[in-house]
Amino acid sequence: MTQELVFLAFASLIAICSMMVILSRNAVVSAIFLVGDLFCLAGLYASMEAHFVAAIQVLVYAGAIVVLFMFVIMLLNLGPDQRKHLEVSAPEIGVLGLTIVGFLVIGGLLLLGQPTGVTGPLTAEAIDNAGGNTYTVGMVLFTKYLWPFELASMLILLAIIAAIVIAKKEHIKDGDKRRLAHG
Amino acid sequence: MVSIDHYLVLATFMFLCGTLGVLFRRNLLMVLMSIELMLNAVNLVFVSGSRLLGNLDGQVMVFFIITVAACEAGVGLAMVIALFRRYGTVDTNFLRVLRG
Amino acid sequence: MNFNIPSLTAEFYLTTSPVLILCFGALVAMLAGVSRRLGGELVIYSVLLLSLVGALAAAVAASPGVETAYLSGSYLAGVLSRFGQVLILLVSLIVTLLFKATFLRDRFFRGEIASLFLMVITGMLITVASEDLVTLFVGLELSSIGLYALVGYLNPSRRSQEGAIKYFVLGSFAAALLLFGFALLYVSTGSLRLTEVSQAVPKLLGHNWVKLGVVFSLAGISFKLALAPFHLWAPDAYESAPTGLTALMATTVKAMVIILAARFFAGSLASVYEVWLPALMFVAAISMILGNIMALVQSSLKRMLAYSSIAHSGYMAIAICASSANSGSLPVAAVLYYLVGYTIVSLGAFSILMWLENKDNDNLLLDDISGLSKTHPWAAFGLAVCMFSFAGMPPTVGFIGKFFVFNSALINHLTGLVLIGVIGSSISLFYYLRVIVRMYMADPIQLPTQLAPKPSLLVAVVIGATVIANLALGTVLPEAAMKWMVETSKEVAAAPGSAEDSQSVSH
Amino acid sequence: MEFINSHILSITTFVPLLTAIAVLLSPALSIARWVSMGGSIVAFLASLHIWFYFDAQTAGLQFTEMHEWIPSFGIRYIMGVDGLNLLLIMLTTFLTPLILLSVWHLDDKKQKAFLSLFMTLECGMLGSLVAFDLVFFYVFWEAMLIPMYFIIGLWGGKNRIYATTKFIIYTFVGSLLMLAAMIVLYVLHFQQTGVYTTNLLDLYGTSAEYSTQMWLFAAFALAFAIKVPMFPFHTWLPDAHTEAPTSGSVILAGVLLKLGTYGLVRFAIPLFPQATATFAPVMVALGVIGIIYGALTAWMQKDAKKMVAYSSVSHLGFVVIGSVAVISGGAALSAEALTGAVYQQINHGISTGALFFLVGCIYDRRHTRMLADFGGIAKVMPWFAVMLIVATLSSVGLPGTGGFVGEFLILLGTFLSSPLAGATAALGVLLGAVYMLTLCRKILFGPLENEENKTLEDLTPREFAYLTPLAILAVVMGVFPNLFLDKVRPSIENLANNFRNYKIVAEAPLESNQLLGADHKEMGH
Amino acid sequence: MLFWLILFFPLLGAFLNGLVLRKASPTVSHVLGAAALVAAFIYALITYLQFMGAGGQAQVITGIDWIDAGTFKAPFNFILDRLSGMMLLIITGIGSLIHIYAGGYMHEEKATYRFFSYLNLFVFMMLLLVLGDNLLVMFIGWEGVGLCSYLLIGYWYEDDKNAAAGMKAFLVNRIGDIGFLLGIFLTFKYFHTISFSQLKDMILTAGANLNGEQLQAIGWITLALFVGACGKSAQMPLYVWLPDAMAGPTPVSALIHAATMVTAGIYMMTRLNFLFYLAPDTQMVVASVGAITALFAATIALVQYDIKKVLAYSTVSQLGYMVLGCGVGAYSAGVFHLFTHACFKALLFLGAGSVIVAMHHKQDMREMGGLRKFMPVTHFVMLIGVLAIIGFPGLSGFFSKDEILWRAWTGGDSYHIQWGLGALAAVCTSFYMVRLLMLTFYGKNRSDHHTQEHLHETSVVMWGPLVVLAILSAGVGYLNVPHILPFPAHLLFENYLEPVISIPPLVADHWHHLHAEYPHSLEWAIMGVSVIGMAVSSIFAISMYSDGFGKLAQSLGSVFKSGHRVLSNKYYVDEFYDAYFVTPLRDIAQFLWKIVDVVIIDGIVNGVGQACMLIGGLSSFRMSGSLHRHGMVMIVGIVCMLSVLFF
Repeated sequence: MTQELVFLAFASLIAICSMMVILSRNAVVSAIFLVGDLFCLAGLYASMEAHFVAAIQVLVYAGAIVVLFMFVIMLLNLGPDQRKHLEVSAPEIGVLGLTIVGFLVIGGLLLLGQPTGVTGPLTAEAIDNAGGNTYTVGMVLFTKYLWPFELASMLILLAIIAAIVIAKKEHIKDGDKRRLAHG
Repeated sequence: MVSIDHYLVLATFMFLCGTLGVLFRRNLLMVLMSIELMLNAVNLVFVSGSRLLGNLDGQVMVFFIITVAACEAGVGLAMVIALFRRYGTVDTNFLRVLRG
Repeated sequence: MNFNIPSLTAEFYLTTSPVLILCFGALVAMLAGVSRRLGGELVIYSVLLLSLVGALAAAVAASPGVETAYLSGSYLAGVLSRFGQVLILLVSLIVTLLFKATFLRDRFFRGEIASLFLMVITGMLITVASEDLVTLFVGLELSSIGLYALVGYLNPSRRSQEGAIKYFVLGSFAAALLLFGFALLYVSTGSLRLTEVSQAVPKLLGHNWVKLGVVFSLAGISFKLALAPFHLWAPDAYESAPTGLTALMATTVKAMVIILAARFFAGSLASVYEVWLPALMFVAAISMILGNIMALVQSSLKRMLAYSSIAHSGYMAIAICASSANSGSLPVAAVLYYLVGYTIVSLGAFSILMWLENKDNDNLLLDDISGLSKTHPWAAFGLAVCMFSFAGMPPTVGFIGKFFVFNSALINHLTGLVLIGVIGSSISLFYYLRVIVRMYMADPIQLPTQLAPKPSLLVAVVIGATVIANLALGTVLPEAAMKWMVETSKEVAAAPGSAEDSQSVSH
Repeated sequence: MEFINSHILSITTFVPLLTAIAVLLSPALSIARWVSMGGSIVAFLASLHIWFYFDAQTAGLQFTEMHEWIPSFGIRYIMGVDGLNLLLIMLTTFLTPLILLSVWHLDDKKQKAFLSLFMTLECGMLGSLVAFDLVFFYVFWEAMLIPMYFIIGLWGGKNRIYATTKFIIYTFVGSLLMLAAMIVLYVLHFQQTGVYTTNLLDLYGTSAEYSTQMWLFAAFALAFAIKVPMFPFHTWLPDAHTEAPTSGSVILAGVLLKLGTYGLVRFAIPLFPQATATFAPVMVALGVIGIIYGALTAWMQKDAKKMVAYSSVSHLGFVVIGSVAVISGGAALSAEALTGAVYQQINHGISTGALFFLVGCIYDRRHTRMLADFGGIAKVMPWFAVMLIVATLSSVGLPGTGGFVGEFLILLGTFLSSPLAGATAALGVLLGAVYMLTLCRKILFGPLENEENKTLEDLTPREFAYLTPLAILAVVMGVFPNLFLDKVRPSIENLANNFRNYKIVAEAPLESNQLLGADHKEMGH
Repeated sequence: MLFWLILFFPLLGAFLNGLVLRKASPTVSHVLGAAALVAAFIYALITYLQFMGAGGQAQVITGIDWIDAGTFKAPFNFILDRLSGMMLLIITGIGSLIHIYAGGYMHEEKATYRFFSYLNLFVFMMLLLVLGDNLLVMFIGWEGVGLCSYLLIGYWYEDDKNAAAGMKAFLVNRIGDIGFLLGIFLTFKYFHTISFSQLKDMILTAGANLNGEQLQAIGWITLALFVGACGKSAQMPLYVWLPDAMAGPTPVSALIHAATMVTAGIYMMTRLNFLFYLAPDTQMVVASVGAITALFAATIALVQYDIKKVLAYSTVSQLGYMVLGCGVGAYSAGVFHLFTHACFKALLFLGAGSVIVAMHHKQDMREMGGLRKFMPVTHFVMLIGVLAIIGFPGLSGFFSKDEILWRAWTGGDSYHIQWGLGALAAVCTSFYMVRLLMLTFYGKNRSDHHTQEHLHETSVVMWGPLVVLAILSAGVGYLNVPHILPFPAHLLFENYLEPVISIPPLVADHWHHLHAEYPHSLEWAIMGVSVIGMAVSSIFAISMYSDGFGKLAQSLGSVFKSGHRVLSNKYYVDEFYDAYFVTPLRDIAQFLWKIVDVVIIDGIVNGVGQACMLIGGLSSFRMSGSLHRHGMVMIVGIVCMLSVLFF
């Protein structure tokens, strides 16, 4: 029962926050709702006994990524969106409807599917016995997923270099004038 | 008992929100945040799946997804800054040169 | 609870050496780039060449003849991986060489760019040699994120910046879709390893999670392969990127994803083709139609080639479709042949464009090549060969490739797709011919910017080699090449042997 | 000798290609001319060798040559000659030197490229005539389009780009469908025998379900119908002809179109006999419509070349109906009509080739082809008049010229097959005379009023040199048709009587047959 | 072998004149051309005499194979029998005379190599036509003579009218030729041979064994062949080319359009008489067409002013008689008329040609008159010719025409109408021929001063042949004198042709019944009617035109104004054809080209291309540009994939 209540609380918060993220006019507000979203998710993870993931969710996601967002928002000093209405054309409204209906159908289809009954050895008890979630995740990460883990370091390095390359102040030429005229 | 279905539906809803954000928000920062939302929906599926299935691959995957999300956010925000430097705005409507 | 702690043997380092060499090269390039003295063009150039050649040699030499999975499928060494890695490395090497001859040389041969470039290649090598969705995803992102940056900021301009942002946003969006698919597959099968997925899936036939997972995965893969309707990034990215990178994207990314798709659909999910076949047929058909039709109205050559590459992805997807149950390795061999042909022809076409471009005009329009046969007869000739090959006219490799693809499709009764392919090819001939018409049958237009006068020796050699390879694969070599492809593709169907069993120790 | 006999077809086919390369490499145009002429004459001599050593007693395939090409797919390099392609090979090698002669005087910068393309084209045509492997054939069939495309596109008239694009795309569409049908046939053959092969001789035995056959036949027939071109698919032809240079028109009308009818006879009919019997009325109807339609539209043309172009539509309608004249309730083809069709292909090549040459002669002098610009030319160009009248008469099928023999046999056979079709097609004989005589009259006769025409020079020796052989041949073929028919008779009778289960055997056993069979199955199956 | 030389000489002449000696003077051309014919005539004569000496049995001369395809065989075989032998003599004989004459007629031309080349070629083709042993060799000649006719009519091609006339002749003939071709096809389909001799054997020996299908086929065969004959022999409704063909030089008119080529139809029907006998319906058609043509053309000739046009319509009319003869089964009578007509019509044409030369190529009779004084020889031979054609008793036309009319009357009750038409035509014939004679040679000269000064008799080259022809015209009639007339030898010609005319056993009874004896009085009566009609109309004509266009002529003309107008416009047949056949055809052709070809077919072809471009433009416009649009397209794609997969 507790679990249901926890889920209900977090799920409704997540739903509200998610909606607010995309609906709020101000990017700062969106970012704050995103943080809320991430915290609630972390709560859900914790309720599923995925402690390690819950922790890095808070540390990395909320603590680093969203902060980065906030930082950029502040840096750019963006005000709220000036548009009164969403500027959408008729086909775009069609797509909007189609997307919503599509995902309703997807949700329905997912509900129709039942768990396949595949179970692995790492049930909650097994994990507890083995030394807890973080320990086991670590073991999996450094045995089975050693290779991608090492590569992830390359990925981060790449991202750093890429960010430097991109954000480096450089004279940007106008490019192809003829092409601009075409556009 | 909270079943996997609940998590899936919640994830789908988040994913939908993220999708709509990508499709309809003209602010590039909002678009990036929406993508984060989508990735989080995926994470939710993975974690709930991991619990359901009794293996930890899903949680490991979440770890990698968070890494990638961080990288993407870094690169994306760098692009936002570059864009802003050039146009003084982060509105995607200005990205209209390439077409046809 | 037992965990297999992998013992990283010499054999492992040897087999993964292409990746390691490239990583090392990337680090060296990055560090060299920091220093003013060491960061010269020549040093970076040598680092690039050395690491690429080294990786190439390693890839050729180190791969075992039998497909072996290391680290529970994270690294898959075998003939198909070697094929993909060699192809990617060769193309990268050629692109590097070509960059040396273009006006972008001083930009390209800088430490940070070179290390990005090498890491992109690394990502591709990882992806083609992996059957583990986690590694695969990391590899994909490694190559994608690097490309986002390179496309936009190797030679920054308003155009390339816009292209990069679009490419980045859509790429991330597609990555999310792909991940959603992976997640659903994981939820239904309980594994992130393709061989295990393929073992689990036949029991789950008709399960909605699997189907949805496949649909979303397919969407992500289609995006990378630029299959319509997930293709719209391609024209923007191709057009805005420096041409050398366009060549890289058009060929290596395609090669990477085709091999991935072959593993995914023709390998793991072949037995449950009902799940993905209709959807893949749909995207293949749409790609062939839309790609060709939209290419008709393009005025920029690179943009036209982008749409054409969409259509070509469609043709390759036909062969993937054909690899449904019991069709064996022939369709995969056909798609690999097509891929090689397409790679050669694209390289040829893009290298000619690279020759002709210069600082003031890095996006050639049809008008620019008007009367090219009079000013640059050899460029015109080479481009004409490429165009006929793209269109699938004999005696070029384009024809043989198309023949093999149609052949494998018709063996599997995909008549409708072949008909659409035929219609698409017919349409495509028109825009390919338009290039030839402009080059040969129109007079030069007086332009504000001049085309580069003469190719450097390197470019000429590359173009000559592609033309010769093109014609040779269209006339005398198909048999030999096809035999090789068949050998290569045999692995797709078979489950790989595991290297862990013998090498792991118990915890 | 042994070597020559066993490689004569390769020699004939590839000497032009080598010549094309040599032409490109030759340092000066004057040398290039001689090289190309030499190459084309060597090809002609080689084909004469075939002609003289051809065994007219057998319907089998002669001078066969076979090498493996893509054995994993059962695709081979197979060449051979029988009665159905012998004459066309001769026509091709015979016309080429004449055409080269007709462009001897041209000396613009691109001329070397022209000669090279032209020799490549000859290689393509010969290759598709002698190939006996579907894919091998297809390679030549398509590759041939490229040089023709450039010939029209680079040396054509004002609207050349439209014309040449239309030409190539039209043909390409049909060809691709044919390619698909070829592969389906190949798969069917595999399912029946377990052997992957595109060897035509093996595929003749493949039986397909009726409905499949219909589709396959339709695809093949469409490709060939476009090439021929048959009635509703003909509109590329007038454009291509009008825009093409004289030499291009001659080879287009002379040989290229024949490949369509040749393809019908060689591939579509014997491969899909049941479908042939079913489709025959449709083909005949379209052929007859083409005959009359082509004639009527030709009559209305104001441009001499366009008129000749439309006349091709009409004339090839005859060849088509001759090829599919089924008799005895679909059990056999009319041997008479088939003979006529094979013969008429050659006649049309000769007479229409001559007509295009002649139109070219006056175009060279006046730079116009509008009928209204001429009149009374016979007075200043009497020899031109003689040649034009001979060509016209051959074209309208006057007895004593080759055209008559062909048309008569076709009409006879068609009449035996379907009196109504025969009688209607016979109207084409009348309408043919209507427009051809109109052409003659408007160019040759009437008052010589235009000042520019009064100073026209009669045929030059060079023009004589390439027109006379055609004129002589037109008459010889009319008076001594048996010279030619004797060679082709066994093949034609074999096809006509046995098209329901057609077989040709290779006179010399095809080598490397051991590769047929089991080891291809491993191709992933 | 002599036989081959007959064919060879004209061909050689044509070749030398046409291709080798193009720079030669007119004299050389003339001598060469005429010599070739004379040589051919000599060899023909020798061959003929040998042939008759050997008993006159038909023989087949085997030549090389020609066409050999499937079961179809058409060798170059030739048949020499009494019919072809006779034709051989007529063609080479009269041909020689005309060739000789032509030298005089064409002496003003600078280069006549073309003329004599065509003329020789014509003779060669005509010989092929009559000698061929199968329908196809005959067809070579059949079309070959048409070609020469085309070339010769358009000989003076610089006048567009002449070229047009030549073309018209060729095309109208081709309509007939299609009929001929269909006849060949049918013959081969039902009898598997097209050889005359084999066909004849088959029909005659098969006797009553011919099955119904074959008999029915014979009906169609003969009808189809008759269409061919209509074209070549200028019968209704295909006669229209012949009057126009007078645009050619007059010797051509004499040789081709009077003596030889136009009789090919009659020759062919006679050659195949055994088939026509088996097709009574066709015979009825043949006879009717012949009779109607005879009268129809004769009425037109009544009011023509062009001397050659009168003769042209007269030729059509006379050909009608011959066809009538064939139609009533009197093939020998038809052929006999062919023979006599060849003589006198050649004579008349050549005479007219002399007049035309003398008149400086003016052909309008209204400008002639009184030429008797200037051209006595010409006048005399023309007189004989006219008398012969109008059937003046004792001259050749009398015998031949009378025989046809008599056989028409006795051909059965149903043929009385045809007889009536023929008799009426005879009346007309005498009127217009006498009118021609009167207007040309009698009365005052109406030409202008300049012409009058130069009027003189022609050279001996021209009048020599005329005299020979005049003698023939007067004399040959006696070869076939009817029984009722007192003469030592009756019906020589009919007996001569007896072996050729072979009534198949199946219908023999019917024909023997018809040939049962008729009372002599009837025959006298028939003959009397003709002679009286001839006399009356001649006298009427003499009185009308004794001095040019007298009052009588003018008042008649004004009384029957509309009739006159119709006649002088030739019943508006040309206009009718133009309005109802040529123009609609032209409109259809224009429609096919301008609408069907350019708009519809090409429109579809180009439309597909343009539609692709349009779709491409639209979709690239709608889809691309905005980042969000790209994403939307992707989502739509996913939805589509889902629906493909799930629904």
